[in-house]
Amino acid sequence: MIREKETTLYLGPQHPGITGNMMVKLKVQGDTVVKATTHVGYLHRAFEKLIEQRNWLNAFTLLCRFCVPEPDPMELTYARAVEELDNREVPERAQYIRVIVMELARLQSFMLWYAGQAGSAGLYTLGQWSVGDRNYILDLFEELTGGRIYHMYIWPGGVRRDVTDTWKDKVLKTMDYLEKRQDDYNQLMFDNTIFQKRAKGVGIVPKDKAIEWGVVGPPLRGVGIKSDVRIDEPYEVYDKLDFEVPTAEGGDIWARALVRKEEFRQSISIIRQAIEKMPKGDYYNKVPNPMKWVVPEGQAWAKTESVRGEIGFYVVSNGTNKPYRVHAKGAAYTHGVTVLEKILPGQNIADISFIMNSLGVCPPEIER
Amino acid sequence: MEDLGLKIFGAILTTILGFTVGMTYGGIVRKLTARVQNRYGPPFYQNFLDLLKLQVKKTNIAHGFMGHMAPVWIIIAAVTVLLFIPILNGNLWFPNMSFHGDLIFLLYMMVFGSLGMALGAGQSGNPNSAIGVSRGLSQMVGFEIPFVLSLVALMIQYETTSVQELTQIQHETGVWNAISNPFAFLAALFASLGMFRYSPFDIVGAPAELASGPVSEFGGKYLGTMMSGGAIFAFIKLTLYVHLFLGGAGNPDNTGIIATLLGLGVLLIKTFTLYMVPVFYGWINPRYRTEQAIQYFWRWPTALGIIGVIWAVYS
Amino acid sequence: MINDKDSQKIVDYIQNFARKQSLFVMAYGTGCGAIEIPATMTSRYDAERFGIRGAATPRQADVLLITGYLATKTLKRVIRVYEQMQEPKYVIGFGSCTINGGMYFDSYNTINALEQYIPVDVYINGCMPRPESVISGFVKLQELIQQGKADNGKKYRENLEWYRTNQKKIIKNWKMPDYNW
Amino acid sequence: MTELIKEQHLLDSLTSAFKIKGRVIRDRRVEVFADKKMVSGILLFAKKQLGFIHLAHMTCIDWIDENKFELIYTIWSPIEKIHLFVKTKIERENPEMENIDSIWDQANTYEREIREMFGIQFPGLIGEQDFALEDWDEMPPMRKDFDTKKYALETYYQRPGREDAKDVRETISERSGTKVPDFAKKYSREK
Amino acid sequence: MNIFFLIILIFFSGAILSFIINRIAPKFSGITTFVTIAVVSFLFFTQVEINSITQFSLGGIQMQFGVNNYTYIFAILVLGLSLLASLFSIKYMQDNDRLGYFYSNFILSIAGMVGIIFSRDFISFFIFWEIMTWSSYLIVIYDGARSSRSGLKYMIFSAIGAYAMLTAIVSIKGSYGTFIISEAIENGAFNFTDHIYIPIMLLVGFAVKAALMPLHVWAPNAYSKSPMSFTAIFSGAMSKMGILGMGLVLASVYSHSTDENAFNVLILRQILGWLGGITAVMATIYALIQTDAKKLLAYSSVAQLGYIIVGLSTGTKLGVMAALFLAIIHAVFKGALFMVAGAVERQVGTTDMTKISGLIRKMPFTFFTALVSIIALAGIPPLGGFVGKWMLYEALITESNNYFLVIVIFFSSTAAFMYSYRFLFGLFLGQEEKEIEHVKEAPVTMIIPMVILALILIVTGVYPGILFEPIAQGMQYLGYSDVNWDMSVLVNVWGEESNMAYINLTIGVVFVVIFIFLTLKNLKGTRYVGTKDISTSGEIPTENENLTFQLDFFKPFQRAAAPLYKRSMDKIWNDLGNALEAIFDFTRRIYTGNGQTYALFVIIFLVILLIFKNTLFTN
Repeated sequence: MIREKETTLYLGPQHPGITGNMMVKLKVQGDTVVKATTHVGYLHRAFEKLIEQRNWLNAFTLLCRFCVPEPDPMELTYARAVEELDNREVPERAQYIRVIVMELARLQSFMLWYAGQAGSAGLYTLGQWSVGDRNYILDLFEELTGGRIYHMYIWPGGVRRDVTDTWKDKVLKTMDYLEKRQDDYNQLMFDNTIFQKRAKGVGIVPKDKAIEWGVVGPPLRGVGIKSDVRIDEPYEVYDKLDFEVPTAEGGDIWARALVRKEEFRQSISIIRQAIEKMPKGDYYNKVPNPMKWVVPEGQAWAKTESVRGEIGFYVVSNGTNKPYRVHAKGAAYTHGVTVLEKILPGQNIADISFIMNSLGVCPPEIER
Repeated sequence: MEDLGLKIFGAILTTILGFTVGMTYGGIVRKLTARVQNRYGPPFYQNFLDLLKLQVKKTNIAHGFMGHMAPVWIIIAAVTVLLFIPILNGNLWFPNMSFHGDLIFLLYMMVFGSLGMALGAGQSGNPNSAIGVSRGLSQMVGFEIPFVLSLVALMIQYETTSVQELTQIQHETGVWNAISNPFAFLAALFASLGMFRYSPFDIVGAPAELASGPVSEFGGKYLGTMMSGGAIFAFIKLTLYVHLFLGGAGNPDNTGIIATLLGLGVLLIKTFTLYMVPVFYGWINPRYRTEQAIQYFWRWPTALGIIGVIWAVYS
Repeated sequence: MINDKDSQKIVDYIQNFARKQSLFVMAYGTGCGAIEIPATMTSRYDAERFGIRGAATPRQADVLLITGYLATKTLKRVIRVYEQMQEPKYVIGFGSCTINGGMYFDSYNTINALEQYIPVDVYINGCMPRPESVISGFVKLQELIQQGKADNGKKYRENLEWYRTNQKKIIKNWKMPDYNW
Repeated sequence: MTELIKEQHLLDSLTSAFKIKGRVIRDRRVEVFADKKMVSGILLFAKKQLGFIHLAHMTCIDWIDENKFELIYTIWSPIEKIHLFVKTKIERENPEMENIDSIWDQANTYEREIREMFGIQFPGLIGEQDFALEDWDEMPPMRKDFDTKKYALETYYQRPGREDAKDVRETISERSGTKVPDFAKKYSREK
Repeated sequence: MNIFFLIILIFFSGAILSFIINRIAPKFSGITTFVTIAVVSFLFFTQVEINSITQFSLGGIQMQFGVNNYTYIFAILVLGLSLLASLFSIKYMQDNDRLGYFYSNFILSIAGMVGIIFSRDFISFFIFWEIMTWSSYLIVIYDGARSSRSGLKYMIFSAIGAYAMLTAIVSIKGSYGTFIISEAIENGAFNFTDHIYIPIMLLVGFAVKAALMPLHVWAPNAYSKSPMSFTAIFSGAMSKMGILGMGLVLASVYSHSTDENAFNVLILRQILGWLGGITAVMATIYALIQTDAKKLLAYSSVAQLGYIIVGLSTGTKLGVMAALFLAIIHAVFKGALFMVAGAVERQVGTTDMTKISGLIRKMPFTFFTALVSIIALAGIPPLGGFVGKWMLYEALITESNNYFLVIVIFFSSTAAFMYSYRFLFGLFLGQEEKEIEHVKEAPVTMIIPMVILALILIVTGVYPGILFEPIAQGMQYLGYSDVNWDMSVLVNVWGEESNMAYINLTIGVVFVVIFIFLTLKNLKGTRYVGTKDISTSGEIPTENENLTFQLDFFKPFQRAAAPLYKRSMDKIWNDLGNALEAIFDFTRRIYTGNGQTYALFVIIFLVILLIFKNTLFTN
């Protein structure tokens, strides 16, 4: 037995700085990381196995729990994969509602990101503000779906419940409020010299390696590559809405933060447009008896853009009332393992939690 | 010695005062922080409850002798320094011993607690503690430079190294040192940001990477005792600043009960106002990395301190 | 004169009052329930009103909040963390998954009843429990503490054998330091 | 279908370079079926020559009736904006597959997961032995013949009322002594 | 027989005896040394009269032996430390070879120091100085090839110092016609007006021993490479010989120069002060990046000597008193610390702080010594180190108006907390790993000297007056009148005081109260656990993982202070040395790295100078 020279630091699973229940084992020399290995599995619940035991619709209760900070893209992606297998059309109104729900989910996830990003740098005030304000979005969800966090709202063929005009008004009001609040957040975070000092040049994802490492979503846009499922492969009614996909140069925490800051604005704008353009009509395409619903044999791959990046579902049906195989790939799957292990060596240990928050590492998405 | 009893009484009174005020300030700051964060916040006496709870924990874990001693060292440093600074200028009720110890002594004595704490943290064997200590000591070298510069400026300006004397001089002339040597005051103020370990200088126990830093392995009565020491230290630093720069408190010519209470009121107002500076700064700033913090202290605050010394020489 | 029994009562009352009014919650998000903890701690619900605040390491914590399902891998860490906490220590099971496995009742990797492995003071049901229910769970725990009924650290120590048997049934590779306090 | 020129062109270039079958599923979706040994060649070709630089995902399906594992590599070209599925089937006994983490670093994670969940070996794979499971000595759990419910019932303590994993309504009515209403029976999970 | 000759004779015969005994029974070689030094100490403290002078002539040169109040301070220091170090050395050196070589040189170096203290003329001063240098050099290269390079460095710098000193001595003879020190001073050799180079040359000679920048380069290596029992003396006492000389010269310069505030005196004062300050800072920041405990202490010694020189350079009453007090206290705590390093080295096998940790439970007494000494070193109240630091600061602030030097010193002193902690943490705290399970506490004969030194530190903290008494008398000899001192009250010129009695009383009372409170409170519920029982985020570390933070301990500070680390004095000297090596290749034939050749060379040079002294320096 030869004792290692470098100190071993366990960042997680029980650690206030880790983004969820996972562990990054660090070998540090001084306060510089020499080697980092991600250990996951603390949240492994065997979702994919369990979904094989449920029928097509029961799967939704499990699906939304794939990733806690932002459950709705999971539902949507699965629903779209099943719709593709079953050749099921979605009414246009439902598509608009889905877009609104998606963007609301994105917004509330951004507010958690504000809290995490600022909190990991020691700016707790912003975290308290944004997580507190996040409740307003959760209220909207609650009114629409009945659930604060888990909604099980989007089903194959549409959504579960129609939106009302009062709800729409509330959404618009909330958007106005959030727009105002975001100025406050930005003032506290982006205008702060110390935050800039901490964020600039730290946690750099190299541009030439980014796609190969599997970087997606805001971190990829942060290195200056314009890549977004919403424009690459438009789904629902995103191609009918007018929005920008922001990019920034540098690939550091600062660039990623800038991208997210602008995306927050874009989400609000998308929601406003969607509410404005939403047509009247059905919100749901009735499925047969959910218990006996048989989906034709086949394989389908669907992906959507979540706040951390693209989420893909590979759904296989063998023509029975249960899915034969469902495989989910979230953005954190690569961000949390490969990318993190690649970019952490050489960083200061003070920046690790900062970097993880900036990459959007979400452990339940990795191990499922 | 006929005044021995009075001295002991005064010492106990001073300790109780420092402890109570320090704890209450901590509670008020928690409350205010909550209000800034749009929250209702805990009651102002929450810190006392926390302390009491820690003290009545049924099991306590120590990692050996130095771990056991660490809170002792902190309390020694806190109480000793407290007894050697004037609480109220020349008041009989607080017969401090500041005649028997001067600024250099206080400077060094304040380190005593940190070193004891560091040793206790070191013995626990937790790498987080050691890294926290490494950061703490490094940062200390940062903020001590402007602080000492400002003290040197005061000492040579008034040709005294005693806190008592400095207070007395301000009392007699009626001009606060903050006005007579503003540069030294500013340098000391910047240094105080580091001393209180609020953001942006709270990297020592940054939860995002070190759990709770040096105190990671302390709980129960040990953590409670450390908290008391920390509270007294907060009061000490504030009182020291007030007496050095903000004219002090208390009237040596009148030591009646009403005058004493009045002096205490002045002291509390001044210390609390001063306390709000690092607290305000902490609310709106994320934390510096260690080397950034050190470099911060070595730039403007040190420059101000040097100007302060030059000002003191030529004034 | 107050006799010993009465004074003991007063002392107990004061001690329990301090204990209940100052609950340091272990910052360990074991499952998806961790998402509601920030909401509970922030402006709308503000658990700090009740003296509830986070603690970074087990030495300083009073309450171990098991936020949801426990994978076997996590269970091992939870036991370790629980054993490192100092008495009196309390456990709150949060969410249906800790009570009966919730929707993961047939998963090969999650436990179904938390109190088989560590003693639980209060369960909060729901999936996911709202911040209000979390706070009401804490209030329930505070009541128990005030009555002196929450002393599961002692229970754990006394029934260590039983808990160990249960734990070792699940954690196959048992390489844990001894529990000695 | 005239719009699928891009996809058809891609399929042609692949089938001409390798002797493989494939088809265009719909727009942006092309799949090819390859032999186990050709997969890494195809992937490398697609990455270097055709611009498929992003490994979107990689998964495995257990076709227990055929006694085969199907491995699916999904790659994405940011320029063409097409998904290419490279599918291969391998034997279920002593499964072994080529390791592609030299082509994509991130494939390491997927392969570790598949190794653990399906028991497929990837020679030369570096990384931690465990991915998500710890001290797992049963059959790889994602295989179809692994019964998770049976395992859970055997291993974990089941709270009374939940041990049979019955519909909640039935259990409640059993306990309270009332009959299960017909409408409730209709929706019971147990068939 | 004259007591001075007797002492010198005992020393030389002891050296020979220990060399011979080693051939017969190596075990007794160390004991012989200890007995020799014990006998000398006994004789010295009972028989020697202060201010008695013995005159004799050798080869027509008038020589004087004697002890005055000033050198008496150093005599206490040298003999006391040597006695403890030789006791320590018995067990420490037990298992080594060539003990005869070591011990005879050990005694000779002490003989050299005692001789320097006795000498009242420049010739015997220089001869004993060289005896001290050679014998210490021979001990530095005791380890053979491993230390030959540091030995070479030491030798070269000593040679520079020796030549500078010799030039000054010969010039004094040439200009003032005497070798007797007191006569030379009275004749105005140090009045800093006509022959400025004489005191400067002497100061250079002394500065080499006192490791003043830029002549300090030899010190860290020589200190850390020689056996620790000798380094205790080497750093504790031998460097003080340089301080002795510097103190003498500076006091004479300040008191004998026509105008004390003459420009060149001021310049000398400033240059020396700043050199001392820079020495302190640079050595400190280099100390805190060391990973070897011995090297850390070696750099720390250089830094502490920097403080002493700053104190001497002020030339004020409080300053010189601080310097002399620090000199004694430094000898005590640095002696103790090097002994601690030695004890650890003997028991564990290494002093590399990246390899060992958690010795506190294994070596409690050693830890106690280390703790007390470190507190003294860091200058934290209430130990002796604080008294010295206090006087130094007060002297700089109140008397010498050298305000920015205060900051430099304070910076160094604050940074000293860092390496102090690094030393304690590196050796004694942190994880108790399996590798150190076999370690036991050092033998009693090693513990006793360490603990005695630690107790001295505690006592001098409470009653610094014990040391003030000899120091005040010594300062009167140097020409400072009305040196006030009090048993336990420190007073500066502005009248402010630090009352050690009050301070210690408060600290003691609070300590007792809190310690009892904390220990007794909930005694039943208090558990002591091992260092393996820590919160590692719920994970259980594997066997081979290292949980002690050892590498690059102060990396953030290093990064913040990067400009200071950029240009190392060592590097400059190395470059210079390499260039010289290339040019003067023939010197390498003379400087073979062999001590004897060097000795022969110096003697030849000395003889040549003495022969031609009349023709060279008649004016």
